[in-house]
Amino acid sequence: MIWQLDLAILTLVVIAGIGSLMVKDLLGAAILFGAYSFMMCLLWTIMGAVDVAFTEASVGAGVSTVFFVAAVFRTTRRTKD
Amino acid sequence: MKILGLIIAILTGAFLIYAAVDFPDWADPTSPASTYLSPRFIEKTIEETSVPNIVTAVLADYRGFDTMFETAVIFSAAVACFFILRIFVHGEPGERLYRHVLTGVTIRVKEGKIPPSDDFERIDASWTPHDLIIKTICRLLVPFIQLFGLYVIAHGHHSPGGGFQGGVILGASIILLAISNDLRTAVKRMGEKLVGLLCALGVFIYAGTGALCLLLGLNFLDYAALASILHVDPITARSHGILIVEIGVGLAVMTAMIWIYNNVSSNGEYDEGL
Amino acid sequence: MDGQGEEGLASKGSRTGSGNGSAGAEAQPRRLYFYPFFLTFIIMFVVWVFLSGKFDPFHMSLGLVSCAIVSYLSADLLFPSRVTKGAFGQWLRFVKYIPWLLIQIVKASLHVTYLVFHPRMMDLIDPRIIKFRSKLTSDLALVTFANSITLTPGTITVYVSVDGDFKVHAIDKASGDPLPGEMEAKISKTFGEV
Amino acid sequence: MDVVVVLFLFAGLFFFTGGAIGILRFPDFYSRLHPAGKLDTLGLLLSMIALALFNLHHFSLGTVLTSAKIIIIVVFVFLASPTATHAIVDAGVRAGLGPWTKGEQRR
Amino acid sequence: MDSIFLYSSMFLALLMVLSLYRGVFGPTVADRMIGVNAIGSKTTVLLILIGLVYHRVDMFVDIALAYAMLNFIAVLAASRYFQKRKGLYDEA
Repeated sequence: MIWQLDLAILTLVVIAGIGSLMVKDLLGAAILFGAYSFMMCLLWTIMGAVDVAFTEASVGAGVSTVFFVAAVFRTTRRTKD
Repeated sequence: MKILGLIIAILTGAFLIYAAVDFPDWADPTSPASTYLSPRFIEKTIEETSVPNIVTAVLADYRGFDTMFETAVIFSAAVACFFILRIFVHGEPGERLYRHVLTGVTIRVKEGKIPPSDDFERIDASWTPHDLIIKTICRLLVPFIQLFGLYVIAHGHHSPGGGFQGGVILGASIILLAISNDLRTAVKRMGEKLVGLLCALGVFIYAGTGALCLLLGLNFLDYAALASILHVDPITARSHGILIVEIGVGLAVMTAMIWIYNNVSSNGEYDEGL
Repeated sequence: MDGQGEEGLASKGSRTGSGNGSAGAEAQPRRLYFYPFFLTFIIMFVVWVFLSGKFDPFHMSLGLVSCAIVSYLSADLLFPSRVTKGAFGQWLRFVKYIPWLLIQIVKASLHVTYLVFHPRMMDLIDPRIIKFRSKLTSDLALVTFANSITLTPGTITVYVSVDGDFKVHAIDKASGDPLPGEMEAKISKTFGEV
Repeated sequence: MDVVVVLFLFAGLFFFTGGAIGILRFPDFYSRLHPAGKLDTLGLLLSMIALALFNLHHFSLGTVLTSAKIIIIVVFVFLASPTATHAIVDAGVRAGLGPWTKGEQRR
Repeated sequence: MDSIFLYSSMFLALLMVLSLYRGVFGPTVADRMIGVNAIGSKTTVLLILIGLVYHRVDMFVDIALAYAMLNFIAVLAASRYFQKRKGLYDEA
């Protein structure tokens, strides 16, 4: 494990996570959540968990964003809070 | 109320961080997991299953039950999506829009009737002209993505990957087709019934392999029993058994992804999608 | 940037019927032709060899099965028309086209990088929309042209119609001016269009 | 050999930097896409070439194939990245975002 | 050589912070898409860099390839939204 890189990516994870929570627009939140899962994938990679990173890359980056966008497409873009 | 939630979240987070201090360090050789469990797998996996990637062996062989029920969970998620969202309404027929390909004239046709000539193509209500670049590039890329997905499934023994990842990539290729053209194109290629059957078949392959082992006289999911069918020694049989199981997982995950996407994006009507 | 033609006609129509689930009712069965299947199989197998890197019979047979599955599923995506003649020469000429494109990309990238780091960047850039009509006819040539424009920094293809109407967003006068020009000539030579 | 690798890698990083700074500095959506979509692609090409070259140090069939895979990634990105850029522009146009012209406020 | 790779990857991570600024604070959704797309292409390089630092590139190449493919799909889906639904400023 490379602690410098680990620290940098952890910071990015936190920023992306808080950002995707704070954004009012649900489509923007879905897109930012994609960025969050990129960072998680990098984090797993740095820890050496290659299989988990692969799962995160395929599920988190690609398909889950598409599902979120499809769900936003069929419901609404506004959140209540 | 928001402030209360924030306080609770901060308290829980602080508690978790406090608890995490007691965790063993990353890759600490004296931690409980590394003292006897990991060395056992690291030393014995190759000679017991002849699979170089230990994670795959643990996932599909040593903890086969776990993975089987994970697959079942994904299957039931897709089925739940289907039961909640899918609509079969036989009310009064609605209208469908058809567009003349050459002139761009759009007409409305009652549902169940056929447009006047073959030059008409079915379009969505919120239709926009096809994007030439996206359509062409996706057409060229989809086969390569599918090949890569199959490669990931087939090489789960030697490199990272396996049924889950390969299945997701395969499903994503069909979803890409639905995004770049429209939903009906993808559904034409992979019909609804086919998707549902393949999804169930994937779980059936997994559980059926386990049951076959049981019938052949060993424990459930002990692939060494397959040696007599495949005409190989028990160690290679375990390796092949893992591959068979991975194919089942791949099928189930791929079709579950397509199924969920179709239902969510078309609101259960299988008519117009994202 | 006005709307794109006939999209107003269909925009606010009522949502078509609540569906009886017969989405694929008018679907014709897909025919599988030999030459597209065969060519796809060959291409896929070459890619598989590069991906796999294992040459024992077991993995090779897995590769054959996978390539057959992919060719069965999507041979008609890679080769939509049955005619596959002249594809090989096109590929050769396309490979010749790539180095020229790379040089253009590097040149234009340096220009954009200069713009990015320039302290008075706001005065230098002058975004504009350029419209022109291309002589190219085939879909693949149009898409190659559009993607080459997009890959060259300083210009982005905003819209391409099937007939070859281009709308290009250029970041300043210098990067927008040479269009369509030499690039179009090269591509029309590559795809054998006069 | 190492000099070439480092040279390519730094050239790639230079273009990446240009892309990242450009995204921040440019005034509107359309002009931001110019550095984002393209400088990144060029940076990816250069740094991937560097990494593929470095990977060839221990010359064997395995490393050659790995380098070939890295080149496959580059080819894929060169097909996909302009398409993604075009899709984003298309999204902006459909959403009704007007282009920035000289003399306006930056947004 | 390893230290060069390590510092390059640190530098890339720094650049990702800059792109993430556009993602989090971008005035419109389209700007967020630009930011996230830029992060995606940097991640692909970063994965291979990490692989080189760990001396196991053959493992990490597959992830990078899958990554390049799926990032593309996500961007396409998000932009496809605007072809069907108009309006950028839904964020009230």
